[in-house]
Amino acid sequence: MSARPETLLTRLMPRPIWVGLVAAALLAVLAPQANSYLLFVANQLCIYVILAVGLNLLVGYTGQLAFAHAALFGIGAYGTALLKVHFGLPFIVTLPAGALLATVVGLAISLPALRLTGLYLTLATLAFAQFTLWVFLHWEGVTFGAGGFRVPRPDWLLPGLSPDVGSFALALLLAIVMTLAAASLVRSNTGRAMIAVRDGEVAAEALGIDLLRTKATAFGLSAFYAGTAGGLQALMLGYVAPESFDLFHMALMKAMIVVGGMGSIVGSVIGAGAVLFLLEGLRAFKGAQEIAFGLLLMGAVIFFPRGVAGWLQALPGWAERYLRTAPPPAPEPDAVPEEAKP
Amino acid sequence: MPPAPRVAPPVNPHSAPAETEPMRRLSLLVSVAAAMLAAATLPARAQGAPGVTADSIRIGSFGPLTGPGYLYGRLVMNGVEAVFDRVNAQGGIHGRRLVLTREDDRCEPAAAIAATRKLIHQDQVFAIIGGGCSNAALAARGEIEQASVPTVIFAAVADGLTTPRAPTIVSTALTSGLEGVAQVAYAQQQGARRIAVVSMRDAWGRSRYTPLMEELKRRGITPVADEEVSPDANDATAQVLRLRQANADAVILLLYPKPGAVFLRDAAKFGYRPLVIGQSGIADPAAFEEQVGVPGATARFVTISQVRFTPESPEMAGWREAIQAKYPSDRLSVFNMFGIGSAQVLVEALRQAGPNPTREALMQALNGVTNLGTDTYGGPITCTPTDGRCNRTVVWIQKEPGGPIRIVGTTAVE
Amino acid sequence: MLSYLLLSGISTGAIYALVALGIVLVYKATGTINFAHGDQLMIAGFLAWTLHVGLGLPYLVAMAGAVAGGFVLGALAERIGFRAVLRGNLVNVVLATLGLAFVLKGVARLTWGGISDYLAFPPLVPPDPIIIGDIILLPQQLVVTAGALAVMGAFALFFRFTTMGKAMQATADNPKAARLVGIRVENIHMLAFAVGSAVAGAGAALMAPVTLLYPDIGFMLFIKGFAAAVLGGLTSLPGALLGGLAIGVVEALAGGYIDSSAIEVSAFVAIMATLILRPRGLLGGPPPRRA
Amino acid sequence: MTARIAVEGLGLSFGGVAALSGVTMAVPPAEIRGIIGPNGAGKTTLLNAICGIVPPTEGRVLLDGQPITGLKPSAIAARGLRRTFQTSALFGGLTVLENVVTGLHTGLRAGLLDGILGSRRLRAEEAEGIEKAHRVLEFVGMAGFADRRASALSFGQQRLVEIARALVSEPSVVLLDEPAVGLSLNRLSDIDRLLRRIRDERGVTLLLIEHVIRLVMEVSDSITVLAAGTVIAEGRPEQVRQDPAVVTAYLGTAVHA
Repeated sequence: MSARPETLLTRLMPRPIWVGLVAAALLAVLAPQANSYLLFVANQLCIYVILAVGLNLLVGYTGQLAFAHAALFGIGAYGTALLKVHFGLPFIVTLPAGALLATVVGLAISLPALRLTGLYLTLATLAFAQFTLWVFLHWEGVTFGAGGFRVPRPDWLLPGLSPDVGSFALALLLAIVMTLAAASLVRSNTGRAMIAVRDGEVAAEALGIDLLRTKATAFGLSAFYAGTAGGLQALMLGYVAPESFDLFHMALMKAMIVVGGMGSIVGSVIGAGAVLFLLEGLRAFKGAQEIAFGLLLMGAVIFFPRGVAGWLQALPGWAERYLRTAPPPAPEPDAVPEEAKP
Repeated sequence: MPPAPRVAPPVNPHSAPAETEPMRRLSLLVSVAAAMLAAATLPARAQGAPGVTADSIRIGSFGPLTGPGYLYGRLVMNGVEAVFDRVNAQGGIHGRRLVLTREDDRCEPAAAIAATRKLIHQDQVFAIIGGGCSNAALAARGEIEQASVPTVIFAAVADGLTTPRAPTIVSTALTSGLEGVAQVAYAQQQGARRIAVVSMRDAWGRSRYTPLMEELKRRGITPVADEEVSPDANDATAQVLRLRQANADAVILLLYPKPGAVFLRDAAKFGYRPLVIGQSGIADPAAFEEQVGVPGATARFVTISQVRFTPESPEMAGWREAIQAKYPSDRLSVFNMFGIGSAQVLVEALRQAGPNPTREALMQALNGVTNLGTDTYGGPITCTPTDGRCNRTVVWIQKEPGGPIRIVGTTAVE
Repeated sequence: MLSYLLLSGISTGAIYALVALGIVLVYKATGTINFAHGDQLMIAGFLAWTLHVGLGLPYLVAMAGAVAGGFVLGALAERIGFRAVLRGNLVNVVLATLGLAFVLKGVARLTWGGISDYLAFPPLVPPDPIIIGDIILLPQQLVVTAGALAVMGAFALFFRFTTMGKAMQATADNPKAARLVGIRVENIHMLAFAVGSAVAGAGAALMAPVTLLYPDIGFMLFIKGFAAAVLGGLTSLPGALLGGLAIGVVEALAGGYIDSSAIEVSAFVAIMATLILRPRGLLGGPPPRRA
Repeated sequence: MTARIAVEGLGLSFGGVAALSGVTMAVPPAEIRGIIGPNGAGKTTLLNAICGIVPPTEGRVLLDGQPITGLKPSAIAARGLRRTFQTSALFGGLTVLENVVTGLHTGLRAGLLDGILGSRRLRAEEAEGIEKAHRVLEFVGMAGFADRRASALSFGQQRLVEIARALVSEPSVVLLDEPAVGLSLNRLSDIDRLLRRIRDERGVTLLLIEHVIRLVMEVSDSITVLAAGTVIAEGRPEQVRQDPAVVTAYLGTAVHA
């Protein structure tokens, strides 16, 4: 893909960041005025965006086919809600604490994960996810077991802000900040290291990229995103139960990044929206959601292996580049063959 | 745990539509998103009660249509739909057709909240009949209370749905606490001295286990064994061995049919035959006998039915045909029968709410349902303003190996 | 007590092994894991039920139907679904199969889900327990164990002695080289998915009397089967058998000696521990040379 | 003169089978050392052992007199040793420029937080990296390809980018595993010239594995011959060419084939 010349169209075409911010601003203004169902969906969207962006960092950018994201989402939700319920701490404390707890667990699972590749990693993280669910169900003194538990939702400082609007505002803010942070990160040396690990572990290592550190960073970051999303979910629902963190949700999150585009931040955002739209749109579809969801997943992988982001790449200004190059110096008349085939 | 106090939302369901802004310079994507949101915020026709038009009444239903719990959602709703069809065929309620809007909650709290909000605020239903899974329905309870929508719970059994009393929620399902009381009473009545509990630790199992343990404690009984079997288990040897060692003479079984069948099969394998007391999750002893598959293994198995017939009973012929006609690949099941019973209660209340129904009138009618007979439930249905547990009749059923299903007794729990 | 537990562990393990064998077979030929394997098994099981219970055909006919149905289902899945992604990265393949798993579950729920909660399947053999001294066995469990052994034996012979088997092995080892020596890689892949799914069909007909049939049986069996396959090293048929039995026995022992609530989790803890100690499973080779 | 890179008694066995044994060699700074030997002689294994991808089971490797054996590959790379691979190992998801900038990884100080915030330090480093990458791309003759996706290049072009990526961090030693694969024979003089320029203009010590014997003979300052995991000869190209042991082990069968 060669650099395109700057045209009028290129300059007028809104960049992803502007489209995203305008959409977010519209959401911020319209959602609280809409009915409480749409507000809820908008809130869920923000949470899904955080989840999808975080998962894409690990799966799309670093190439680690882990299946523990739903469990980490749950750890964030449980951590946030339980600190609130057991110790009465305010959300301003428990939300970051829940996210950190998820991060620590994420880092912990990255250590054995370093030795595991491909499907072995998949199984190990799958086992971890099932183990986590088991703990949610059985550690009843702490987690209240299968029945779940209610979390009092905070009154927000600003007057007139209901818990619904307040948690939506916070989720939206965090979704914006965390998406921008991820978009910035993948363009940095850390992001390149992650991509290098995905595209060739051995070569990456030979260039001085520390595999353990890079993978641990990806696991930890991804877990932090999942944990934050979990805390927001608890805040939004006012209710935490194990059903929300099972393998169906893992599949849901995978579907978001596949539909949106692996290794694409814009794709993560769009994928989260698309999957939520599908779930809500087909809610009343007499039991065919599963089929539609499965077909979407298969179809996306088969027909659009690069997801929606694959199409967007073609829009001027939307190609996801990690480095914006300075205009290259005039090429020398070829010193060495440009084309040579054996 | 009591529900958290809530701050009333500033959102007015009849608020004006978002002002249409000039969108000339916004990109296509943004305008599409805005249009969607704006369209969605249009208020419903603000005439009369929500969901009621000149010729129809919209009733909402939430429950699992997909996922492992679909039995408690889709199949129950099919029963509801069958009743609605019959009512509509007979001219509807005061000339209005009943329309059922289904929303899937996949047995998940978050999805259930979204589903009820959608029903209430988006679909603008008049009343709700639904609730398949305990945790999902518990999560939805807050939304229903907040919006004061008359609601009949048709399958979820958690006590927390009706206790403490939510003003607009009644349940025609036999709540788990009632079944627990009945199970313990039955065991004692049969002279059991050493009672053991075998349960699943999922939300369904938990919603039964907790009140059961409380009831045992209240009666001063300590179970001699307390074992778990997972919903997908294919083996229960360890549990059976432990129960045998504890010499339990009665086992209260809080399991779905599959793990229940595995348990009884493995018990039979060791020739261990205590009195086994099931609950309404295993409501068809004939099917259960086949599922166990070992002759004689169910000889001392007795279970609770919420309904007084089996799907094969001659009394059910009409509904059997109705279900088969509407859903050709289905057979009438007890889950359909739950839906039939609860829909009949709702229909009666709607009738009593009069030709110009309001939610208040419907709620009053529901709370005033007294000794209402249905085609399926074990006993008459009675709701009161203080107690939303309208179905209190436990029907004990048993099937002698090779013989017919017998109703061995009914217990009306106070 | 120990003998009872071991025996029950082995008979549950045989179920897992039967699932694992199909997973390993597909892996050996395609290098991927079919997340829809359990759901293909479930569909084939319902098919067998329809033939045997619904239409009253003899058991063996139903079993043949399940095998044939599984074969067709696997072949179609490969041709329509997976072929396009098999050359791509692993993540996409896994997700395509996961998508199929949801489709099959949904279809089963709509087709058979309204009949009853759990469909019973009449056993092939008389249901009375066999008691030999201290040993108590349910005959159908013996049938499942024998079935697992037979399937494994058949595949061992298949891979060792038939051209097709060798071609499959070669394809998995090095698809490019296989193509160069004239092996039609696509056909091999299709065959592998078809045969893997047919094995699932046979397994379904064998185990249905023990496990009962319901739309969600597939994923549980798949997870255990996947675990068994990985524990066994993913490419080894005896490894799959051993892995399945190991998981079954671990579960039974955890249930007997720790607590019945530990059964479900013991398998997962065992998997995590095993993979930490032996990243390539019990019978898997040494870690791949990374250059 | 101390050796830039020295290998002492290096041995490596896989499950009891010795792939390398007692390999000893010392390469002075700014020398091109050719490593040849028949297939299976252990050439690539030797490179893997030196750069730490497969840790040797015996012996040690010294870089500027410092032992590096047992360090992680990334730590060894950080000390100024780079390698290229037999089959192209570019990161397919990145552009050519990005690939080359990735070669600078060890020298960068920007951390996670810099990345998230897009800090000034990060931007400064990146700008400098882009500059360096352009220069080195120009050096290998790939300046016009900076914005191409790496996976879209021909095989020969990929090898050149890989060399650029190895050079960009100004390493003292580069291990080249068959850099001429994919290049047609009549272009060999170009790669020959490039290797000499790497040595002369950048002062890099090169260890070169190459099947094209003509290239090795022409470009190498000295040659080490491996057979069955051991060194059977070492010396200047013309000495090695005439060494009877080499001729029987290798040259006699392959060079004129």
